[in-house]
Amino acid sequence: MTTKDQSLGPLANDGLSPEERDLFSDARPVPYQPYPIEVVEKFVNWVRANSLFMLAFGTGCGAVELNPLMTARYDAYRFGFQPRPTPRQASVFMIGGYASVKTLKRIIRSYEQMQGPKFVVALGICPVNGGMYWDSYNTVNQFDLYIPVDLYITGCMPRPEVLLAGVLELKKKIKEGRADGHNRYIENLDWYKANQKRIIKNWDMPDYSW
Amino acid sequence: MSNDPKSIIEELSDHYQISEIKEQKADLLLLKIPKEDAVQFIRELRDGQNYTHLAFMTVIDYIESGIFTLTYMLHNYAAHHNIAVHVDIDREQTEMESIHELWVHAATYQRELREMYGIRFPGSPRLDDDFCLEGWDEIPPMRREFDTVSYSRERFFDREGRITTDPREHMKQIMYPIHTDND
Amino acid sequence: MIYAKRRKRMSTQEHNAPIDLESGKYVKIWQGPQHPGITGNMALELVLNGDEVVDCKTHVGYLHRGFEKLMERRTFIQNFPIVCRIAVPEPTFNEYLYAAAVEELAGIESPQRAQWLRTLNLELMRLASYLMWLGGIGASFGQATIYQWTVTHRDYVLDLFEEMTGARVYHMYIVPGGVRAGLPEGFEDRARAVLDGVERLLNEIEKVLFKNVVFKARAKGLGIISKEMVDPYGIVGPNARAAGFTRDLRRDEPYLVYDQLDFDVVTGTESDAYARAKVRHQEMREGIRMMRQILEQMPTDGPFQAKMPNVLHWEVPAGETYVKAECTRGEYGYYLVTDGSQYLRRVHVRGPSYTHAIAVMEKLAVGTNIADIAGLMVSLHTYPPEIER
Amino acid sequence: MSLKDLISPFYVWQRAFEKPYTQKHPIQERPGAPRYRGFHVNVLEECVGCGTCETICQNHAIDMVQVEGLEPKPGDSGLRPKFDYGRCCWCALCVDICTTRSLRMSNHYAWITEDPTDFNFIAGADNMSWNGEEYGYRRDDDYHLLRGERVKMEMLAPEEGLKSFEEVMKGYTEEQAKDEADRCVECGLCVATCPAHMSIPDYIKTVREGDYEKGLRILYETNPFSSTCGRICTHRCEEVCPVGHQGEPLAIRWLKRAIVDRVPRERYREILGDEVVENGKQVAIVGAGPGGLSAAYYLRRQGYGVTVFEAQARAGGMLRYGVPSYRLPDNQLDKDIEYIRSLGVEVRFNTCIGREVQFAELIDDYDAVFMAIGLNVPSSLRVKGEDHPRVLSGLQVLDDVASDKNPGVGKNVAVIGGGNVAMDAARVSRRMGANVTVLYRRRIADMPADPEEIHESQAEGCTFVTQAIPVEIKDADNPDQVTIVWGEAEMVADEKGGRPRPVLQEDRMHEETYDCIISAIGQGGSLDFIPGDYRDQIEFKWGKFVPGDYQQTALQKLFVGGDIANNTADAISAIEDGHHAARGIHKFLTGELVA
Repeated sequence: MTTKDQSLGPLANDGLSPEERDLFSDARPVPYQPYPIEVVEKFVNWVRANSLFMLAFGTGCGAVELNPLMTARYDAYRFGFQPRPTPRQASVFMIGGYASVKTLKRIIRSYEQMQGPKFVVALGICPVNGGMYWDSYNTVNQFDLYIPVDLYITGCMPRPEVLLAGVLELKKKIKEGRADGHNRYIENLDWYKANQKRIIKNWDMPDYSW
Repeated sequence: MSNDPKSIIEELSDHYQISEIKEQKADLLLLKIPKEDAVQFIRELRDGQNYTHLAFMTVIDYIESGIFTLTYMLHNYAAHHNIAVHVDIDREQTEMESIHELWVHAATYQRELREMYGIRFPGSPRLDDDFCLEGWDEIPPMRREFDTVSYSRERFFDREGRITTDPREHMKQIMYPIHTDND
Repeated sequence: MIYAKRRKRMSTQEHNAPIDLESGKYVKIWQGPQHPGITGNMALELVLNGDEVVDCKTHVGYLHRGFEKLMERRTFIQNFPIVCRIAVPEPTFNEYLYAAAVEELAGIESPQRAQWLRTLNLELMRLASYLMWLGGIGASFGQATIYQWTVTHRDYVLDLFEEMTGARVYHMYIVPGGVRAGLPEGFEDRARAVLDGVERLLNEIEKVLFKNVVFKARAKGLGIISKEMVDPYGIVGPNARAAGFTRDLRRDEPYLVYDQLDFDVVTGTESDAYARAKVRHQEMREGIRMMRQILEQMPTDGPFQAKMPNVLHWEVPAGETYVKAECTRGEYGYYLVTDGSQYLRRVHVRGPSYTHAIAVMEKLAVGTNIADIAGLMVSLHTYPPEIER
Repeated sequence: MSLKDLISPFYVWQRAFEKPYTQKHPIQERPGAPRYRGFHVNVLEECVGCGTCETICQNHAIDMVQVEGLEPKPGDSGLRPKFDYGRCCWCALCVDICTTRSLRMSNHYAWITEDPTDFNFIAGADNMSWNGEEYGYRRDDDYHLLRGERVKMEMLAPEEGLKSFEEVMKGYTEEQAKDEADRCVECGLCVATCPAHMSIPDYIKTVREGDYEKGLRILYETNPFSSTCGRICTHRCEEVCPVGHQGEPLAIRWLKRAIVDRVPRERYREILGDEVVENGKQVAIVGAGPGGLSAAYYLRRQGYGVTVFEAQARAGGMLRYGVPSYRLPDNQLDKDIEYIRSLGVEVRFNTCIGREVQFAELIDDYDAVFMAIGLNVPSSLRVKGEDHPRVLSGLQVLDDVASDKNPGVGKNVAVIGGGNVAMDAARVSRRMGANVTVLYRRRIADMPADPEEIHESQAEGCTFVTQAIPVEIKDADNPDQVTIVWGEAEMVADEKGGRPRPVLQEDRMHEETYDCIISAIGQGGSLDFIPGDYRDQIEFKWGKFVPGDYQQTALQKLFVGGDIANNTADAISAIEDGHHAARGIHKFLTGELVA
């Protein structure tokens, strides 16, 4: 990754036409700053960890096991984990397996619209090293080149039990203050953007979807 | 009207140049028809012979002979019989008459073939809209000359750190290194 | 009566009026791909006049992995694990069809016991898939309880799969040549218990959903498929049966052991979302009936795998075939072309969602209330991954 | 709308009083089903590292890697599969295809990590929590991706076989050969074990494809005695064939024969494309057996002038005089030899070193000498009275038969030994109409002869008496007969961990009388023709040469090989010695090899 360079100017938004450019913000996102008092930060993290809102976006086949996870038998609600329909309300993004290039574009937009600090959990094998679709012309092989991932759960499919275990693991990570994917993304925004733009040919959206 | 597929074909043979007839199994007949007559022939099957259901249409890439073979899979619900109509078209000047007026969903198939193989179907609705791909600027991916592995490796990168060893080579190097280094 | 009136009142759009987006009368909104009211990962581009949809364009391809390309460069055995990924909630049909097509071209006949096991596997899959769908239609009309129930019962069916095949979702059980294993000890009893549970659930759903005034009000008269539409749009399966066509491949062109089973082809007359739901609801009962017969009649010993060539360099003779089966959504087909090498020349997977989710959806959406789009879509029972493959 | 419709949904409340669906501790309560396809386990000791799992994996999720403490050895590449759980889809094809069934799956399924590079592990070697798990997916006993049964070869019925010296094994038909070749998994473990390191998977592939000409070219890269080896090779390759773990190994030897049988001798030159361009250097070869002629072939191909000195009247060495023609018909041996000679190899028959030609002459007159004189002195039984005139040597019997002489074995024969020569002598005697008893010190399983040989001998009616140790040979009442005293033996485990030793039980002695006793317990060599001053420069052990790299001796011009210079004493080793010496001589004469 490139060095953390915050002295860069506003975002170029050069995928947009000049008229459109006025409609979108070109401000750079700012990393999350922990509270100066450690106890407060710890408390806030504890709160965060116990109300995780997942974005309801089934990006791939992994989504099929999210249904049982959210319903009566496994009931993830009791662990403080529930789906939300819009990124504005969500803090966890479960990447459901493979991401096609077309979906990746939507993932980026959805991810950027989520409120920070936000966490990404990658399900299955495909985000790790391409999985089943390692030779496909339309799915990415290493998801963490485009979006920072906090946790990987292997399996094809990962079962609801292990998804649940993953949620608990994520909670633990958040409580310990180690879930820093959000900040990694912002601090290395240019690196991520370069990776994203290399494979998304028709980049017709702002560089950061506020 | 006879329901027997063979007599149907015999009857139609008077008007159309049907070739390469093959009965794959009791309920599937394969045949080939020249490009010019194809749509008329399919219309005849649909309207005259009760082959009212288009199961799918697709194409087979015979890169070595430079042709695309279109397949229209028609089904007769009454006779429970399928006919696969093959049509050869040129692989470079790929154009085919559209059948979206016969079946609405054919337009979707034609969109897909346009995107995946680069076959043009003039008049077909939304033909040039993106279907599955977005911003694709290579040769159409389903054509056989497109190499998906190297494309994936160049574009999406395999994760590093994997090495494999061939058992035969490995044993050779350790167990009998000097026994093969010549002629 | 009341339902029809409501629909009539709604439409203010003049027939065939040109849609001028600049006029300010219309608004264009996207439903999906990130939207709770969409089946799977696809998108609808809707143009609204008030809350009435006047134009609908579908956008697919978010799940495109290029299966047909990938399958062309894998050997015949290597394709076996990959095909089931084509339709995520209903993988088994892919496994069966691929196996059946390869067996046909290679001249292999799978043993009787394998046929029974395959039938059982397919019917269990149908049940699981319908349960998921039933939850979906409940949830999309605001009946979330149904969703909780059915997904849980589906999970019990998945438990059976786990025992039988070794996996919950991607079973990879039906392999060219036969199946991978027989039934585990005591499976029949556990299966019967699950079936009993589902049957009880279906009775409850009859009361809770199908008699529910809300569901009736919203689903009746929604998305009517006229009889004339069925063939030009290539509509198959329960969607066609709800329109009064008694078409079912299991009866019309029996495969596996369906000719030895006693079942009825369920049809409807109204051809609206309600009728489609009703048809599927009834088909689940038929499926349970079938599975009970299978568990009763199935041979319990004998080979379940045909003699196979070495799969590592398996060359299937040149040929071409189309094999189809009745999946939950209708005619599911595999079109295989081989050229005598170790690889496929071409495979085309024909999924019923291909037309249901695109051509049919685009047609039916027009004139519908925006709030009913989700319900309409679910009522057509579509799986985006099988469209894009 | 009716009132009923309004009330009906409230039926849901009925469920309020039932046991909830929710599982209290799903993570702990729900292990995978007994058949669950969870994470991989591998039994390292059973795995042979054939890499078939890697071949079948459509996701390229498996790498074969070295594992600390595991070295390649015959039948085991020493590599073990390493899994990438960023690729694996748990289809378990690797488990199904695993030749040894060492690869399995546990029913564990939970692995969560922050680092995507973590998902790589060597099943069985890395310390994973699921190692040794009892449950999980195994290949069903009735489910096979590989066929364990060999295609049966047509053979002469034993009663028919006894009537003549006609070849017993009939060879595969084209169909059968393809079917058998189809079983190969192309792992290549056999290549290391084959003394000649033949490209076995490659030529098996040509059988599958029906391209016998290509097959012949591959065979001749490493073995100019393919017709011979296709019949009588000791096929150590088959012992390590991983498919054998599922039943019978591939019939590699017979597939080799299937190729050669289908190419007429006249077309060899054209197919192999051997062109000789003389390079002016001369090499002498002593012994026209498989070793000598193999060296002659490879040297000739490189343009060397080759002169072979053979003490007998015909070429072939032990193949000619030691292997009966029902196993190796003369015309098949001739097929191989003729081709080698047709390249311009000169053979001087009835020329014995030390008699017609002196060793020193060879060393002085030629640029290099390859010596493959074989073993032709029968080993002694080391029992009292073994020089009895009715004690024949196995080699002599075979030699006589090969030269159309009557060895005069009589009607009642005892054969002592358990090797191939013993079997051959026994079967030859059967064909002479004798009743044959085979006496062997150890058990049948310990016999060094090929299992097929043993099996066929039994089928042809030879009686096997095992754990029988000869003690004394003495005159019988009839001067044309001989009496043997032998004692039963008990197998006693060896303290040093070697194979069990037979120990004579003195209280259980037997005395039997036969028309003759054929002693076939091994052979030694004779090196008397080497003059003393040369002798001092060369290393010997147990009466054999001890060659260095490339079969070279300390006497730089002298290369040695074959039975006289190795411990395996079989045709294929001799062939490789010859080939290897040819490599060495070429290197030596081009200055590449400096001893």
